[in-house]
Amino acid sequence: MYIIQNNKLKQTLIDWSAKFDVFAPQQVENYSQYQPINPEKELILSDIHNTRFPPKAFFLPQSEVMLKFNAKLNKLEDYIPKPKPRILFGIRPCDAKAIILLDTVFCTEEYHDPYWKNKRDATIIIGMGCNDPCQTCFCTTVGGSPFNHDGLDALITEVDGALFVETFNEKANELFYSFSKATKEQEKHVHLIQKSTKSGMNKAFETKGLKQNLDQIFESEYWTQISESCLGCGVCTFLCPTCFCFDIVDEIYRNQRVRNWDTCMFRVYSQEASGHNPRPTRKERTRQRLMHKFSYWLDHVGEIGCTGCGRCVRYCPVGLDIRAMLSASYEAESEVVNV
Amino acid sequence: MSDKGHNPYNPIPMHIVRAYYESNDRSLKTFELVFDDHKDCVNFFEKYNPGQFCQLSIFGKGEAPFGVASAAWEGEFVRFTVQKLGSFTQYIHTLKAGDPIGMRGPLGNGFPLDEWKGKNLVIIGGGCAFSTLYALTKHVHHPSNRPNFDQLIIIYGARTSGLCMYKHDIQSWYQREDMEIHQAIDVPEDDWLHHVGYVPDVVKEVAPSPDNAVAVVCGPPIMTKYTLPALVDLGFPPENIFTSLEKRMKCGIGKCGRCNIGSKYICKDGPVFSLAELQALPADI
Amino acid sequence: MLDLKTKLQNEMTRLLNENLVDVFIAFKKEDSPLRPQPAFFRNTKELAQLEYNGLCQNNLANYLPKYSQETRIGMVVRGCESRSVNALIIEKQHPRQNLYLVGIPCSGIIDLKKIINSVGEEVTSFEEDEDIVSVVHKGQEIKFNRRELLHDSCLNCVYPNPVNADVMLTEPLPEGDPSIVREKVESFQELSRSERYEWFRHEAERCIRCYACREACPMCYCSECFVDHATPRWSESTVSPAGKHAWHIIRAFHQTGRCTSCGACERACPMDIKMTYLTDKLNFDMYENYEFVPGMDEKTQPPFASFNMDDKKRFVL
Amino acid sequence: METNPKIILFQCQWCLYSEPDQQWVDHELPPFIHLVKTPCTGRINPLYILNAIQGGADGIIISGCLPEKCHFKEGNLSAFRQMDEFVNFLDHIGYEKSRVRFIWIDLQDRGRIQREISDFLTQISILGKANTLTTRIEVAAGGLNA
Repeated sequence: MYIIQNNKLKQTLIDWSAKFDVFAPQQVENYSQYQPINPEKELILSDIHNTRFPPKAFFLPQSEVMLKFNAKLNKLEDYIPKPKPRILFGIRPCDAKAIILLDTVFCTEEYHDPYWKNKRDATIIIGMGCNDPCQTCFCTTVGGSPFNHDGLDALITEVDGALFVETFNEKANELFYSFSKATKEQEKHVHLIQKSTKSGMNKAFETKGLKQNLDQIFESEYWTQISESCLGCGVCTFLCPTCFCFDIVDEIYRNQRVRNWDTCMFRVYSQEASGHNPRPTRKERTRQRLMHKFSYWLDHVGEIGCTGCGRCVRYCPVGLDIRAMLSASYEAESEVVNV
Repeated sequence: MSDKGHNPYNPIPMHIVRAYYESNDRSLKTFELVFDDHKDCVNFFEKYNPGQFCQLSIFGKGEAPFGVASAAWEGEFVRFTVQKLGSFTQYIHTLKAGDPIGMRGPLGNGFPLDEWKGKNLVIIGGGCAFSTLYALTKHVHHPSNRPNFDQLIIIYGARTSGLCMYKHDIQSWYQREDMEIHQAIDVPEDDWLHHVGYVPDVVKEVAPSPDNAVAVVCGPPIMTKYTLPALVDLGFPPENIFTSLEKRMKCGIGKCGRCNIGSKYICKDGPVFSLAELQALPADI
Repeated sequence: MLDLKTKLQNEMTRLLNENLVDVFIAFKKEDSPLRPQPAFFRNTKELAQLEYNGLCQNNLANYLPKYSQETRIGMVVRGCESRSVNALIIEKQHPRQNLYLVGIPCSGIIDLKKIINSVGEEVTSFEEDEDIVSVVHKGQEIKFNRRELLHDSCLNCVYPNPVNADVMLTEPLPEGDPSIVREKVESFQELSRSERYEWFRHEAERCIRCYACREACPMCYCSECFVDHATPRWSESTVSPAGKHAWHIIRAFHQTGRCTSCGACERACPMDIKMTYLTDKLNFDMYENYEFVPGMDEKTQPPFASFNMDDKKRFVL
Repeated sequence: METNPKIILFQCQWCLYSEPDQQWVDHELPPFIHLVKTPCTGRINPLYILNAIQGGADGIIISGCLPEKCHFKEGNLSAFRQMDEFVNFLDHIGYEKSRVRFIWIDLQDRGRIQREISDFLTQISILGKANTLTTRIEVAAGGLNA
């Protein structure tokens, strides 16, 4: 474990930017967002509301060029940019865990998504633990913690104005080797704080048996009830760190094939050319969103596809709360599934 | 399937060698595609299995999935039959022999032919969904594959006689002694010699025996919906009834997340499912 | 406000008991007092969850087109909502006789983001009266001047009173000053061309194309939006500048003569994009050129749905 | 301006010019002017104008029938209302209003369309290439993948 004094941090990041593209949360309008490190801007490391835009965008940009073709629309240029090595600094453990989850989607045994993989390989992720979890966060409920290591190369814990860095691999060690090491007592103290913060968080809903329950109530009236006030916008899914659905479109003005984020909450998401839509109303779409996160993810990789960052709760225009929806699912009456 | 260094979103460069209308109202057109690079061709046929589909790709227009309608032994080409429906298919209908086109595939699981060895095949198709079943039939017809299967019964329905696909070939099937073919149209026509009626009714009429048999059903959702129970009534166990599904797709390799039914992706885990598998999945189609 | 809530509850109890409405659209409490949620009451048992305060930020008229025309809907309406309802009636989205509107003169909607930005999420209680809002944050009571917390569009509000309510729960409030919004539009127009473009570009740049503005807007009820069109593709779905500009321009322009300046689009936006400066301009022009204010009654067609031979007089060339 | 500006001319199909004018518009337009015929000016959706702008047009002319002479009685009037408001709106966010011109032309206005176009070209050449409202060809600084 290394120690960095809070006032030295920014200079360290600026030093790193000689070799890396360094991104850290900085103020944009009223919120914090990952930006290339700017000596004139202040770092925002303790935004309890997290950055508004999820850091998945560093690996799966909202719009990403996949292929380029020439003006005659036939020959294609291979287009897989290799990004410069970069450091994502100050990412929250929930968002980092989301990236690990997304790895299981994009790097499967059969296919490696080269766009995701290249960016992933070029990035060092340094996390920032949450000393003061927000009321809308629920990472501990879905198996995470405010000081989770998953997906991180190093984790920083702030204690009394000093930053304690735990490194988990050689890549991260190389970055921090010049800093002084923390004493055994300090380490103990840091771990104690981590533990007490974690235990201070309440369980937002029961996850045991959640999947079985959701599978059972697939045809239930419950989905109509919870989706009645849903507007059908894409806020929850676009800001979600684990939502990965995308659309592929050709932009003929620029001769590019682009992939854009898409969301199951949109009407046209699953509409077929014949006009048939398997998910015609908000009921089916809301169901797809929740079932995907809390049932299908478990089938695919054995983990819940939600990391409890709470963005969907904070920014839902109608105040729909995924925690309340899931708690209510236990009271829903299951109906016979007919195939 | 594909090697990890390769970009799975990169279409294989192809050319159209033959393009012809399949139906009298010109809504169905068949394209035969050849590979620009022989290596791609070898790669493709190493993996290809009837029942799989490919993403056809036209730069500037997009991509759309189509079932492959040719068997590997037919030659070094890939056949697709395309119904004119949306923006992509409207454009592809304007293409002619010699035009370049991209293709990604083969994608999906295809028919589990190994499991079916030694069994009777009952192939039931409706409309333009018959294309992959045509590929299956062609595959079975090859002298080296034919001994692997016992009886072969085909039931193929279309709305009108003009919409029946692969007419020439199907006509010749009546002469073959190793198979049975039943064609049907929805409404009576003057010089139609075969069945008239909807596919589920024709299935009940033909009543194929469920003994040591598998049934493969491909067709529009409404046909599938009624044919599957009809087969169950005839005594086919759900494990021996297979169907091929479709949904809106983009990536074709289980990443873009839109073609799922429950936790299964049609593009990756399908498109061929047995009725037993489908019964375990939620009704989300 | 307790008084108002009780009155509302009584009215709703009556309507539901006498079976005058099939569904009553109002708000309900959520776990966090900051986020009351639109709710659909079908029986009096559910009324315990009823909530009404300044934090009820959605325009409930948004839900009208989602029900069949035969559904008898009861609804809480504030000034802007009632005008949206009128605009929807003009566009035949719901017949007036199947609506029962319970009017509440509105003293402005509190912008949730303003509270969160100053104190944070951990608010355990929320109280308000005419001038003061007090919240309890981590056990500590914090008081705000209510006006300071109002949403920007409510600061310009001209018509706080419902225009078509079947029953009003409180006395009407004085009308707002129409010159505030006029001055805002005019002062924007006084900026140089490049400054105006820079402003627009800066706002549109943050857009993530989640279409929350569209879905939150009562007037955006098209079953197929122009951005969803596949043939022809009218705008890019890519988050390129052209795509974002096209979305913001056309979305706003489709509101010409229909927008009631409720500000629901801005409140829904997850990226805090300002949008009402666009629709304010359109409303300003509609008033200047045609003396039309959207949604003031349920008959007058908006200017784009009608025409006048006199128009040619304005056309010089 | 170094290169010719790109002009889109929307013409209502009922808006008849005098014979030589129509001949000129149909067959002899300079290549940088693109003719788009519409069933009525009322059919012109603001999206058409925006698409023209985002497609790189420097100027847009919309030509319709005289007020009382619309084939559909009122199409040109409602078109005028919409287009007038739309360009005002674009002007509000910084686009030069004078890049869009709406004209009403009649059979009797011999030579008018040619005069209008040459006048409009002068106007556009003073304004220069359009630089507000990004076209579809441009992407954000650093590209989409930044």
